[in-house]
Amino acid sequence: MSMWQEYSIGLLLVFIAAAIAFFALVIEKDDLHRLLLLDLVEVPSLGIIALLGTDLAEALILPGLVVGIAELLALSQIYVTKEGLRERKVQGLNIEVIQADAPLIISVLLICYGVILSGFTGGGVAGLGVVFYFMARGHREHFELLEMASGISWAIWIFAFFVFMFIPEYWLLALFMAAIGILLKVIVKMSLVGTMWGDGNG
Amino acid sequence: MGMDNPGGIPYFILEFGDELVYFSPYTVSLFILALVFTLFAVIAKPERQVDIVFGGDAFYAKETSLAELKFRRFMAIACGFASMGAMVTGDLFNFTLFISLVGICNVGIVAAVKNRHVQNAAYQYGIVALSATVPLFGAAALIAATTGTLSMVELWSNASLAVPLVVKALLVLGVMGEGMAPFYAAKAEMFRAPGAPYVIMCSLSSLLIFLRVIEVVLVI
Amino acid sequence: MIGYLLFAVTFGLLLLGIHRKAIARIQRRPGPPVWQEILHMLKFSFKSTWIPATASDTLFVGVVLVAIGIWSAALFVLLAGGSILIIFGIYMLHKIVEHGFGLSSGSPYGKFGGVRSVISAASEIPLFVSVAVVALYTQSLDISSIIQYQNVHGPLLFIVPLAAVAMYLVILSKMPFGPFSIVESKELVSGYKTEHFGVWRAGLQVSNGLKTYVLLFLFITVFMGGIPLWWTLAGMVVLTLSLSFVCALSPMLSPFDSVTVQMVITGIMVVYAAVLGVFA
Amino acid sequence: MTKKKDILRALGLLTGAIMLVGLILQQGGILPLAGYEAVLVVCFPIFVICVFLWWMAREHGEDIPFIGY
Repeated sequence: MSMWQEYSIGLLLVFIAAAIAFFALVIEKDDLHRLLLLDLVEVPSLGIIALLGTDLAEALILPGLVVGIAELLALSQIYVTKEGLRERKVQGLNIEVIQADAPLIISVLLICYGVILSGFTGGGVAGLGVVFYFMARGHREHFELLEMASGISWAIWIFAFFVFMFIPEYWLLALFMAAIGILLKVIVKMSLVGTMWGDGNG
Repeated sequence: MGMDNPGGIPYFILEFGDELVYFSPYTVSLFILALVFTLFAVIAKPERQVDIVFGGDAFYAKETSLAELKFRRFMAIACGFASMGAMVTGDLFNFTLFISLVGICNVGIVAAVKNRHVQNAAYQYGIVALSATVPLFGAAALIAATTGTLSMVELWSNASLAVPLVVKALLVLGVMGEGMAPFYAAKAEMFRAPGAPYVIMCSLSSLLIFLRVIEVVLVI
Repeated sequence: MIGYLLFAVTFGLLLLGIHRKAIARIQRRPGPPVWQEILHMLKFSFKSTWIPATASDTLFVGVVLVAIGIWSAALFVLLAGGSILIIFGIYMLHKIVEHGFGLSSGSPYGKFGGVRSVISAASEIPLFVSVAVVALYTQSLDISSIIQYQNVHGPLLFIVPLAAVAMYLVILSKMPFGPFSIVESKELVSGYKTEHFGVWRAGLQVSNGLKTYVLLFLFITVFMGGIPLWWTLAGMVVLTLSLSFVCALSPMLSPFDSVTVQMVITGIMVVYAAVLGVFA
Repeated sequence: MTKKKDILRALGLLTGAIMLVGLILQQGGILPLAGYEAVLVVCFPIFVICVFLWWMAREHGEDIPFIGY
């Protein structure tokens, strides 16, 4: 009963948040501001799912989040094209500390720790390390290589799921494969962020 | 517990654990239509829209560039796949995901057109589609919270599971926001974008998901 | 079944011919003979035909096939006593077909016809409401169960007259020369079918015949019950004549007015359904 | 041009034959009615259009010029 009460209170709060966000969206006239407000609208929808508070909720938030981010990215692309902002040069980051050697050490530590953690979280940590590495060292276009690594790791991940489904006796192997697959996948995807600062400037 | 077999008796139900797909006469016919129009999008060359001066003789045909064609064809095919998935899925959360995918693809199909009016319409529509994910995902989560399952077959066969009317209304509201052609006037502007087989996917997918959500609401 | 299909095409076109003749006589014109629409179908099929240079080729041809296909499917569902929801779905998809006809050619006239067809989608909601009201009484969406129900309780026409009116308006909005047929209005030449000439138009005539047959048959079946075929056909003729009177005596609305009127009707129907849902 | 017409005629004959075979099988009780109807929904539109395209007028040759009433 008390759980149900907590759920209802949480639901009420989320709906109030959604109502405020929608109200803001209605009175805001500037397109860019509306785009930013949309994120505020998006969060309550994830909140409603999160309120379930079960494993299922965790499994549902991820696709919901991905779809939401995809929509947001698509909309910002349209905004950029629509307002003719494409010609404007994007400035790369120029932070002195990052260009020193310290980030290299940090990135090695992060990668090692990430690999030990493995799985999704490990991928995140190690990915952060790779981001540091790219930011510190600059990069030549390794996109094809990264894409390939990402593709292969994804294939490993999917294959592991097939093992789970069809030959469950080998669950331990499948578990390791899935963990390594997702680790590589998340590392690669995050490292792409490190290489995405502006055009042509390393 | 909904009405008995609103879309006819299911031919068969395909289960991958919790993920299930079910084929009733209704879902199969909608699925086939989505498939047929997706095939059109794959093989058809785009139209060359003719603009005329009304009351005069002047006219010119717009050409679709190859890059634009490729992108829009990709989006149209993705949209076709998403609507095909939404037609036959038996899992409510997957259904909402497919519908939001249809929403993005609809925006993508028209956004490639380099025309300020069309882009504006696409942007405004995108804002509506994105904010419609709140009632859409909210409804799916609330159904899971009140009944403990997301499977349509479970909800349909188990008489003790009742989905509140408000939640059904939320689901319909979400679908309307994602792709309801008739209720979003700016989409008419989107439909004037050149490139027939691709633009037609917008209106097809929105009508299909509307038809499916009626069945879903009746079933659960 | 193939025989029945051909009969449905012919009879549907005959009904459209009767429609034209009746309108002409009401307006004190001689009018074409009643089999004119059948002759039209044959005449168009002999005409030299190609695909316009600006058209999207596959869609241009494919949409004709889809138009005939969906309405033959609707006829079979209707005859088999299947779910009324499927027919409703096919009716909605006819909108896509109209849109496809209009858009595939690249012609601005066709395009405007297609866009008008999309904005007048409000005319579909009364059909959904009348389906919902019928389902409220019969507790099923299967046409066979609806017929069963009427065998016991008498025709639904007298039980839920307003639902019948709603469906009548839906059929009216699909009849040519009616107050709501803005998609085919004359300032757009022939609306969505402007660019479909020759054989393509003949195919469109086939699907139009089927469509008329299915919609009128559906009305008689849902609101009068399973009466013998001859009586059904007679009922369809009477229904067509009543539609002709409405079409002949009312002006075509402007697109904006047409959509507004349809929205008002939809609103009234939704309220009616809600009231019935609460008190029934 | 004639080649195109031959293809169309062949396609028309093919779909017509499929419908005929479907009818025979259905009458013989081998094919269920729903299956026969599915065959018809697919084949009937193609058959109609092919027959029309096959018997339609030639695309070349002189047109009769309009000389007024």
